[in-house]
Amino acid sequence: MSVVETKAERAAGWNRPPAVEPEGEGELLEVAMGPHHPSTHGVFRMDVALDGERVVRLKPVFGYLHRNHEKIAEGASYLASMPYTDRLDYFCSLTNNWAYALAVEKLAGQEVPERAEYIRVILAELTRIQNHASTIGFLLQEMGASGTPLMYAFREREKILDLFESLTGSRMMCNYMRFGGCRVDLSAAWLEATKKVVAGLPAFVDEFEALLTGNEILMARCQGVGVLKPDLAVNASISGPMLRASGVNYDIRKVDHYGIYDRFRFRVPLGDHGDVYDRYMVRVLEMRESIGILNQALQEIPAGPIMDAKAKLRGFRPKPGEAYGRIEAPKGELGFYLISDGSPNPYRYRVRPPSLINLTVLEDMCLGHNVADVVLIFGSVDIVLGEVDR
Amino acid sequence: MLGEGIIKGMLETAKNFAGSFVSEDRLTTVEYPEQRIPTAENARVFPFLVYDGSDWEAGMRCVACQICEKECPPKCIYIEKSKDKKPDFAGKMQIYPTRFDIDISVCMSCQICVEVCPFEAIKMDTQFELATDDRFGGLLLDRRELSKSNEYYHSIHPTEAAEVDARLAEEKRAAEAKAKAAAVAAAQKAAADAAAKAAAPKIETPAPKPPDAGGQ
Amino acid sequence: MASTSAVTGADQIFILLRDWLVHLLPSALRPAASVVLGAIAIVAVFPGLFALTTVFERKGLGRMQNRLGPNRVGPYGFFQPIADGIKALTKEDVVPFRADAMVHFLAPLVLLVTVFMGFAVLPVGRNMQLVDMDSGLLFFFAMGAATELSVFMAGWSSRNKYSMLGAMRAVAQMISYEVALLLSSVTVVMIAGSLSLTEIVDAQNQYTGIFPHWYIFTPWGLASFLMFSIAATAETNRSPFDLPEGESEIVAGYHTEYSGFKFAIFFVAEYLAMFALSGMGATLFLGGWSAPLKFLGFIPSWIWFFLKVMCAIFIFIWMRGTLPRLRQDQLMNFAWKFALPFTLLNLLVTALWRFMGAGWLRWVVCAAILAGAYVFMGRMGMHRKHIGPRSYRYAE
Amino acid sequence: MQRAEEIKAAIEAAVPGAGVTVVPNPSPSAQHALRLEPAHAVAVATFLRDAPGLAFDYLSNVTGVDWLDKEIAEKVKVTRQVTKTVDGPDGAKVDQIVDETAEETRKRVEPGYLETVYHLYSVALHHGPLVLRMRTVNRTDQIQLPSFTPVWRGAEFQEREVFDLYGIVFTGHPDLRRILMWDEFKDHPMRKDYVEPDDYEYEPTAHDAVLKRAQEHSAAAEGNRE
Repeated sequence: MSVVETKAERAAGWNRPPAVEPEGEGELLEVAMGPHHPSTHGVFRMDVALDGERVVRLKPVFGYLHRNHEKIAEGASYLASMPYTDRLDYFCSLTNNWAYALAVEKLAGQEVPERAEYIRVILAELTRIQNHASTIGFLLQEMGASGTPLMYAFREREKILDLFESLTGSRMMCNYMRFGGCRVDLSAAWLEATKKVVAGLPAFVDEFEALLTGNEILMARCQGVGVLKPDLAVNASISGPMLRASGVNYDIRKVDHYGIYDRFRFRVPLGDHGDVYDRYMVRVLEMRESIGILNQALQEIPAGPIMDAKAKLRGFRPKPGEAYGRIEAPKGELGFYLISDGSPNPYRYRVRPPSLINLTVLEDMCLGHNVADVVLIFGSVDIVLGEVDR
Repeated sequence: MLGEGIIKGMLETAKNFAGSFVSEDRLTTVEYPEQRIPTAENARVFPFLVYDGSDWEAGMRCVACQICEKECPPKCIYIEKSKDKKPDFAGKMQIYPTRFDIDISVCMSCQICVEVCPFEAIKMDTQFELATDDRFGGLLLDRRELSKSNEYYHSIHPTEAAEVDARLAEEKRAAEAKAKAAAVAAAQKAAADAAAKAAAPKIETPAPKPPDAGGQ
Repeated sequence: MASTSAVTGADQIFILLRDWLVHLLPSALRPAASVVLGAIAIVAVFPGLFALTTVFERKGLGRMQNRLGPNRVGPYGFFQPIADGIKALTKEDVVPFRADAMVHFLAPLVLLVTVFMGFAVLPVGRNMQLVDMDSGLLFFFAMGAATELSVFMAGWSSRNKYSMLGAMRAVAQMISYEVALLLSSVTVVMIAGSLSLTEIVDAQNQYTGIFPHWYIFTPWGLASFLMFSIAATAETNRSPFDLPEGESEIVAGYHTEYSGFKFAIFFVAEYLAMFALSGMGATLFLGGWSAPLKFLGFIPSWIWFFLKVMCAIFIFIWMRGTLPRLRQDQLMNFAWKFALPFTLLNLLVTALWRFMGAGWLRWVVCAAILAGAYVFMGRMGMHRKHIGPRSYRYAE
Repeated sequence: MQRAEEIKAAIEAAVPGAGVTVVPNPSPSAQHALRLEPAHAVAVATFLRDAPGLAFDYLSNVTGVDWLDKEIAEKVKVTRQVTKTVDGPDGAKVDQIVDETAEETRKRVEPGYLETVYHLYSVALHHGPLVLRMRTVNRTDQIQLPSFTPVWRGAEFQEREVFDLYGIVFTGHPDLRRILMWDEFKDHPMRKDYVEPDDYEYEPTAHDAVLKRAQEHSAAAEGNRE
């Protein structure tokens, strides 16, 4: 399918959200949804103008959690930024680690041993599963399902976090990957435990689907809500499951061939409508594909070193230059852009946060919908404020 | 038919409701103060300083090199170097910290200090029940509070501690061998210098205390 | 009927107790005292049931979510409501700046009073009814409709946008579902031929063999019961119709700006309304206080009533644990485009049932009409909105 | 480098006078950049997005970089003509002009500038990244750059962020407001010469820079009290 805009759309300039006119007379009700609101995933605000309950204007307001991560990183060594990346998207610290390590490896030209690549894939896919499960749980929470799907998601997530803890030492702030490999090797016992957890995951996804997928209320709430057209999605740099739910076949694991994803057989699920239901289903189907990747990786993982022999822990100074490394994080394209001036600290350190950029089209998706749909659409974007505000 | 999916979902929750009475998998709650999950061996909470032997001050491995202070991402470590020196585990005279503070309200448990420490002196604890009502003083740990014995280290991270001990023993052996070689060389030089004497006197290096003299 | 007299003692224990107490007073005061005692019983029993229900709800919901629920206060956490009550009492009572303080204060009281009024006509056991009105059903629904006033008072007086939105939603929803609620009850009136709840129960308190003549065991009764349950869920703002207080959208709806004991009153009133409507559902369709099987008649009637109410409450909790919330327009669509036509059709079917005479034919005809209509209207509704299961494609 | 050169040629063929230069990247990543002239940048960007063989329809990353005024000390070989007295062929002293080469250390100040960096990918053709850069004239007043938001919607928030943190003003941006800092905030915190305000909070292990700040803060607080 074509992802290029039509001539008429191009002539109209750029993709601004269409104006929605209030239907009746009288004043609009302006509501500040957030920063203290139960479903803004932390401290986030949407300035919403309502005509009745219909949204005619919506402006996202960011920055409540801003701590200038990039500036902190410019004053710290390359290694010292690694634990800070955990705190960007605190649901997926391992993929954040990977993205940062990848960017630094590109910058310094380091090679990653095969075993370390396998460990990274295993951890990244486990991260993806737990992130998608919790995202769906939160989405349903916002739909008012009183936390039941969220609790089921957290039940499985606990098992995965236990694995993370026994390997990396921390459940969420893993700080595990290093430039040129991984910090500690995994044991045979860990591998066995992981196989056991992974073997239980398909049943969990089945349970989730039995609970949710066919539910008429869920379908009624999600289908046709928050539609994102593929050309706007591409133009607005949307990434991750949200982009694929709009039907754009773009998975960085397939496109960039980073790590060793070429070795695994997996498919990229695509949605045709680009609405909340597609975003939900794409995540469910991605969990199933991730389980497939995990099964392959856990079978095939070779023995060997886990760190590049040339990698240095102390006194790491990459040559001057710059690099942009990106991975398919669970929330979308997570990129790190680094400029080195030859000193131990990066001259410029930039995070390309998928959560923030995926919110670009929030207003487009919400206009004309209800307040109830706004929280739903917002939940389907899947953001973490630690990453949005950095 | 309308309602089919709803009934399917209701059956799923009913399954979990009933399952919670019979199955462990469907009742995952741990009642924390009474029940505890064993901490993972790799678990990390806040750093502590390892000392050898029984005297925390004499056995402290830290040589106040301040690498951890520099590398610490949130800069929660504060070290003051000593003016004098004390012997380390291998008997070498080293500087030691007169002040070693970690503000665990700032510490983010990242383990970077452990990784960069060349002396195996700082390790991660698994103790997490550190709540206190003193916001500043209670969360600022000084070197006395931070010092934990090597046996304690063995008890919380047995595999890692064994590796560390082996490494230190190796280092110590190397240091001793080096010292011996140096002594032998010095003796030979002395012998050569003396020239008259036929045999060099055998010099024994005093054996310093082993690092893991825990059994005592 | 030989054994009944032996059981009557247990069955009528409260009535006998009341009569004994009343006879201690001079005869001029007796009618009033009798009513007061009954009212005291209602005011004591149902809030007690509320306390019990909150624990059961939280524990049941917890079990559905693979966790234990409250278990710290008292044995198995059963003193939790006491702790909650003390907490609510000791909390600061915040009234928003520039709120209409008077209305803000009155709203929870009005709500509580109107909700309690409904219990006056509810037969909780054999002869156990505070007032046996000829038009008890009408009175009950009139009182139910009055709750909308207090909800709007709460939302309006708070001067909060979320409260306002919640109140608007609540009023729209309650008025819409009142129609379905009433129309589905009318079928019972058509068959029983009376608005008196006592007579409705008596009509159902008969047995063929051991099986009772409950209205739920007829096609029209089942359909009415379904519609009644859905409308009752919507009336009491319970999940999946809890939009007026949809916490993820409008924070807490009309009681956003209530704290402390005023909030607790809203909470109590919500549960009391739930009991009242469950009790009404039981009375109309499940034979009220009558035993489900004939030989179980020795168990006191009020136990049956409360068991039926608690079963309904369990279903409320179960739905809350499973279902996501509907959207405002979908809720309205459901009320006016599905529930209303269906209940109207059900009225016709009930009339048909009434005039077809006994026999298997009326069973088949009525069941076929209702089932067909249900499937057809469900399909149409889903189809018109393009809602349905989807298939997904994959890229390699 | 090859790819960057090709794209440069394509741009110059399509947008006359585009003034694209290739900025080589010495790191192993070899992600070479194209530096655009702000005057033609939007035309070039539109071309890059729409050209069938390029189709860079996905703007992945927008960021700013602050380059301070640089004092460059470089050794230069300087050739001067000096007059030397040499022995003439006839024994007489002759003044002769000869070229003499000497090494000299020269200092020059390279004016600083703000730079934006764009990383482009193609979703349609699955290639990338293409790195684009633009520079402002200086760091103080001429800090306008054209906005790419009309070309790629994905630049909207990221350009706002660059505006917020670096102070680059994007002309043509439809909604250029601060995004992460609050509206009343004055400075641009990602600039290299940004000075943190005196908002020290008590920290028991204060040392180094924090300690200095703590002392300054307490001194200032003392001063205020008096």
